[in-house]
Amino acid sequence: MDTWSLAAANLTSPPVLAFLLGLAATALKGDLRLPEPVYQLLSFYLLLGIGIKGGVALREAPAGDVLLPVLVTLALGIVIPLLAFVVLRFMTRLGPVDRGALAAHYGSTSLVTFTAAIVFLGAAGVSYEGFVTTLLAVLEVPAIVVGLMLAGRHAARSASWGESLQEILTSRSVLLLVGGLVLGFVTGTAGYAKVEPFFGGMFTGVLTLFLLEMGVIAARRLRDLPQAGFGLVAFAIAFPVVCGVMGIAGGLAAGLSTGGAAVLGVLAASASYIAAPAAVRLALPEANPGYYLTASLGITFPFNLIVGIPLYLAIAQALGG
Amino acid sequence: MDTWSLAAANLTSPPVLAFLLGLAATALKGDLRLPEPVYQLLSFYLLLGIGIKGGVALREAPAGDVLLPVLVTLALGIVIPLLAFVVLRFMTRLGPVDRGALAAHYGSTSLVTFTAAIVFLGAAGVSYEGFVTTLLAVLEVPAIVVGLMLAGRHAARSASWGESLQEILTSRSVLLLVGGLVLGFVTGTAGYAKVEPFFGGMFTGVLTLFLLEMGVIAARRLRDLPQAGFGLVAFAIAFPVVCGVMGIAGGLAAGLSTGGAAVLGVLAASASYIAAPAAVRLALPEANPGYYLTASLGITFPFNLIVGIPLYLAIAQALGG
Amino acid sequence: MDTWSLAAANLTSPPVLAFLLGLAATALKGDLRLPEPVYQLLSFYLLLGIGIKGGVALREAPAGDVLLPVLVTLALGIVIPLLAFVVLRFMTRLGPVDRGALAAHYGSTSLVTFTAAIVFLGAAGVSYEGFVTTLLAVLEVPAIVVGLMLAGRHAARSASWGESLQEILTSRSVLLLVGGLVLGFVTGTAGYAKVEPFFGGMFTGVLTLFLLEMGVIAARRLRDLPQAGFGLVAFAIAFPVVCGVMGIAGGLAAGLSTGGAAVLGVLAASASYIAAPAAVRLALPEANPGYYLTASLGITFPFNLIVGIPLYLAIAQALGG
Amino acid sequence: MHTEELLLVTIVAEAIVEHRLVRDVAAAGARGWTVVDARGQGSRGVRADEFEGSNIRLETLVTPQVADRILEVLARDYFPRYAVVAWSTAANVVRPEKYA
Amino acid sequence: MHTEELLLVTIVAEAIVEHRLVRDVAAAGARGWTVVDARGQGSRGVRADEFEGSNIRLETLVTPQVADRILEVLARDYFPRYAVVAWSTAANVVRPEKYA
Amino acid sequence: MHTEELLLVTIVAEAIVEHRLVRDVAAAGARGWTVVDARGQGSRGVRADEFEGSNIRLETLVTPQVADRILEVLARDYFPRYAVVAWSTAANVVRPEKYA
Ligand SMILES: Nc1ncnc2c1ncn2[C@@H]1O[C@H](COP(=O)(O)O)[C@@H](O)[C@H]1O
Ligand SMILES: Nc1ncnc2c1ncn2[C@@H]1O[C@H](COP(=O)(O)O)[C@@H](O)[C@H]1O
Ligand SMILES: Nc1ncnc2c1ncn2[C@@H]1O[C@H](COP(=O)(O)O)[C@@H](O)[C@H]1O
Ligand code: NA
Ligand code: NA
Ligand code: NA
Repeated sequence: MDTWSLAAANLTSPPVLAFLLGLAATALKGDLRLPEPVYQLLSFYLLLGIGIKGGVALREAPAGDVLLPVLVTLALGIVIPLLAFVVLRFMTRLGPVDRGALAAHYGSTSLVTFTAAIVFLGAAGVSYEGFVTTLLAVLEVPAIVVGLMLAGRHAARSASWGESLQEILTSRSVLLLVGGLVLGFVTGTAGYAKVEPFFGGMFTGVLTLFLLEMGVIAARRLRDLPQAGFGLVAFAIAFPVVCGVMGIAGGLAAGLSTGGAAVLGVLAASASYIAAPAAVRLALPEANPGYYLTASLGITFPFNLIVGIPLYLAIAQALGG
Repeated sequence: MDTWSLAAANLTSPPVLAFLLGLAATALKGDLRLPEPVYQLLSFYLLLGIGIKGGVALREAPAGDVLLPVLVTLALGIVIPLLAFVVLRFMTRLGPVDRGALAAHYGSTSLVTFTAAIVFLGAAGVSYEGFVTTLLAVLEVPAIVVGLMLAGRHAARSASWGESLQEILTSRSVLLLVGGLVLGFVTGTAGYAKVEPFFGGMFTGVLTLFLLEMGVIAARRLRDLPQAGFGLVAFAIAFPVVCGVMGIAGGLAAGLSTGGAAVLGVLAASASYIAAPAAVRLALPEANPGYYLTASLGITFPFNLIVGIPLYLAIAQALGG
Repeated sequence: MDTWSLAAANLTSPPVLAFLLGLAATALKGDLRLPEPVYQLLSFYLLLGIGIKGGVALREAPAGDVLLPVLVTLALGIVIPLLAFVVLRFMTRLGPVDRGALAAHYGSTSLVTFTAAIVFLGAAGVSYEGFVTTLLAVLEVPAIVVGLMLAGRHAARSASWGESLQEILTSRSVLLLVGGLVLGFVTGTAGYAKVEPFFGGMFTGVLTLFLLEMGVIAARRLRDLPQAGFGLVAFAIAFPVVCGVMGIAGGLAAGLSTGGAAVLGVLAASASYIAAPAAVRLALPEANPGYYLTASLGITFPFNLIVGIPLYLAIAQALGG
Repeated sequence: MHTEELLLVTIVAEAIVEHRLVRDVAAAGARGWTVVDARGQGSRGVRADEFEGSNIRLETLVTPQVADRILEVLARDYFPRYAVVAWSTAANVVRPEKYA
Repeated sequence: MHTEELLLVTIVAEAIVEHRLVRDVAAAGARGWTVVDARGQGSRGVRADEFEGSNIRLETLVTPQVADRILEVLARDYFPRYAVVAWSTAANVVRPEKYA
Repeated sequence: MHTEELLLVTIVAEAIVEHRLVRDVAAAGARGWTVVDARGQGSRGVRADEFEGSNIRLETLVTPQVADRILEVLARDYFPRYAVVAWSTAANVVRPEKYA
């Protein structure tokens, strides 16, 4: 498939359409928000399922193939927040605390964007290394720590570093993702077969439901857009593309396939909106959520979902193929 | 299959048995009510899933085949509430406000009855036009408006018409059904394939769980039966049959297949218990829920589920075949 | 498969690994508890699904094959709590009220242990009588009554016997299990086929999620371990093994297959932690939950899940084969 | 710690009116409110939407004047039509300027 | 707005006793009540049904006499056996006839 | 029935601080607390975790001294940083020794 038909296929896939439905319904003042416990069930399911499948795949992969991509991902997790912190200095008038908060978000990564990319590649028939979920887990935490450190020098810290770090490492998303990886690794293909109808067959459907909710939440975030200012909006679109290219290039250099490099591009380009906001809110309460949530959730997330995912694949194919 | 074996197959299907289980458990003073958030998840799933499947089918249907059934359905949505309003005048002693409220309920339609009919036809091997979900969406709203108008002349209105109409049109059930139709239409058969295990494979199972809950709720409603009075009980059984025949006849006249006409019969015969009660409670607080909920949920719903669905198919086969 | 590979297969199956993940996450002070409504949905699903599948199988079984195992199970439900009451007298210093409470728990049985055993046998390719679910239902209630009677002579009763008995018989778990059995029996194989993707295909996956939660809860219970004392810990491990052997021997004597006898062993060995705690808390508030919950949930449940299930199968194969 | 006395108005209502109630409470001058899902029983019993099943419990810290306005709106628009119950208690707050 | 003072009795209890508690509160003369799901911690800690996990929080507007009867029932049947806490506050209500 | 007057301190806060808040309330001397999930709106509005979406509502029966300590901690560590609102009301309790 060429780039345009890939983009069209992405745009008309049920998950992306559900996201748009959530946006549209909220714009019409309808309320399609699912109750909190249901939201938690869906995200629990997605995190654990992604982890398990990644673990099963990791077991099949030769250790040598995994090491280099992991190192590149770690490097991205340190370089991207630093870059964001500096770039934001020029693109916006935000102070160091807000810039550190944004750095934590853009350095970390988004489970749902990753998941949508996986579903997209599957539908497009592009193969990728199954252990990319390991890269997701690797990329989630370090950037948050870097971002908090960048901001922390300028903020009255409300909690000790140790406490904040422990909260990040034992947060639900990290535990489920890493726990799922271990579970999948230990149980292997044979064990996984028994839960495949649940964690595999239903996956795209659950993602569709979840993205409908994400559409509702993103629509609410967009109401804060005026507060964000033009510079931040530009950052929220341009910076992911830069990171995406870095991720793709790094992935190809580390020996990943075209599909695998595209996924690493998506990981690098996507901004966290679960782990990072919680950590930042606790450790940096002075940072304004009107900036970091609006940027990551209101702008970057829809951009990546609709435009970014096929774009990064096209770039990977151009660079790698 | 002849009528009796159809009726028996319906009665011993898991969804109907689950409904009876819910009734029985409540009669035994057991509590099988699921928590509110779970109830919302199940209805969210059913509405969206029905919508999506209808949209996929709509895309395959020639526009010419759809137009006439839609017009007939619209006509039913206006005629049935008017008829109900008049008939109730003779069968009961209710005032115009309560009759308007009932007209809104009986003119509108019931998602779960429709869904049970779809599952029943599938099991009985009777084919029907996939776009009947469009008819469900078309029938849901107009009758509520007509019913409110009929009652409104006699009631102190608590909210402006505009507000009430907007609340109906952006209600969760309308948004999910119409949104699902659009989503299914755009994504088409290829896109649907990926979410089929979720929205298709699990459908009858989820419906079974949902009907168990409906049994619990209907059983509670039946406790208000004495309040309803004999006339209303008679109405709640006889009127659906009349509407069912009207729907079947109209459907056959509009060129629907036997199965499709049976579904339109079910739609016409069924009474709303989600959209209509919410709208009526807000716009007509003077109307007594002890009448409209007991009739639609306590009597008509079980009647249609257990007796009506196979009956309307038998009538459609007699008239159409 | 020999015993060791069975044990290894059990230990590396997704449900058991999920349980260990829940334990580990809680030890790391992470919070993987799902919201209450989700927990209720999962247990609702498991109870109803187990019931339905059991009912479908019951219908296929010749009545003669079922009668004897049912009688043996009833006998176990009376003998085991009496035995526990006496044995606890020697192994611990607990008073009669606490011993009666424990008798109720160990005489009754655990749905999730049963379910894990079923999944385990399925994976190990060991066949068993489908109607064993009937035995689960038969074993659930009588022991609770016996336990309450044993304790009741020594306790200030807070509720009349009738009230307590009615609460047990109309409790959610009994209603869903028995209701599911009836539903499955009536609908039969043909009706079940339509809900199989939901109640069958997804079953192991849902069990996996549920066991993760059980791990979290068991870990919390283990914090009360010091309170329990050595005698109770020894009881919670040794007594199930004795009961397991009794169940297996009884099952073989009643004509069950090796697999069926292993399941009856699991039923006899497992301790209730849903029906019994609720009944005991209401009827015997003087009994200390720090004893009965810690023993049944903190010790016996993990023991059976990890060691007991393959052990009972090995014993059944040794005795029966 | 300097505190000032305000009124805490608590309203229990059928869930379906939440949206309107919040709007009317704000219009009466309340600067904030907290809502919790609830269930309950009273003299009226029948509830339109057995499905939503539930009530909501809204509480708002307000000045006595705003409390009076809220109770007037309730008496006029809600008590005759919906299952609604309300009461007020005296409450001491820090940062009283936040609520007036 | 004419209001009258009543007592608002609030009871926090382990979820398993909800059914009985509601029955006993009604028997003591309460004409209505509102229940909310809650969690919490106190001096007792251990809860029978870790599964239900939770407490409930019941509140009921009653006359002082009914409040006294409720507290007596609690003191006799609940405090010694279950994890239950209760308190009462003064509350002003419109439509006092609804509660007596 | 012998009762004694204590203070009921109610705190509404964004859900993300629950863990810390409970720890700090206990450290200030509270012997128990009850938490309920809530939603709401105030003057601040923006919430970090749109996902958790919600607030919590914590209430604790305490002596006046403990109430003062709690309010001081709130004023120092919470009001400047998080969306938190607090108030106290007088409450009568049976078994006062349970709370001091
Ligand atoms: N005396 C009361 N104390 C506390 N809550 C009450 C009381 N009476 C009614 N309620 C609540 O208000 C709702 C509506 O009451 P009603 O309009 O009397 O049916 C009930 O569902 C209860 O949640
Ligand atoms: N001082 C208190 N303030 C508020 N709620 C309390 C207090 N003490 C106990 N509770 C509640 O009452 C329940 C039972 O308390 P206890 O019997 O002390 O374990 C706890 O789980 C709390 O929800
Ligand atoms: N006047 C008020 N009455 C009751 N609750 C309030 C009030 N103001 C704020 N709240 C609650 O406190 C939370 C935080 O308020 P704020 O910091 O003003 O945004 C809100 O989400 C409400 O739940
Ligand atoms: Na990133
Ligand atoms: Na109709
Ligand atoms: Na047992």
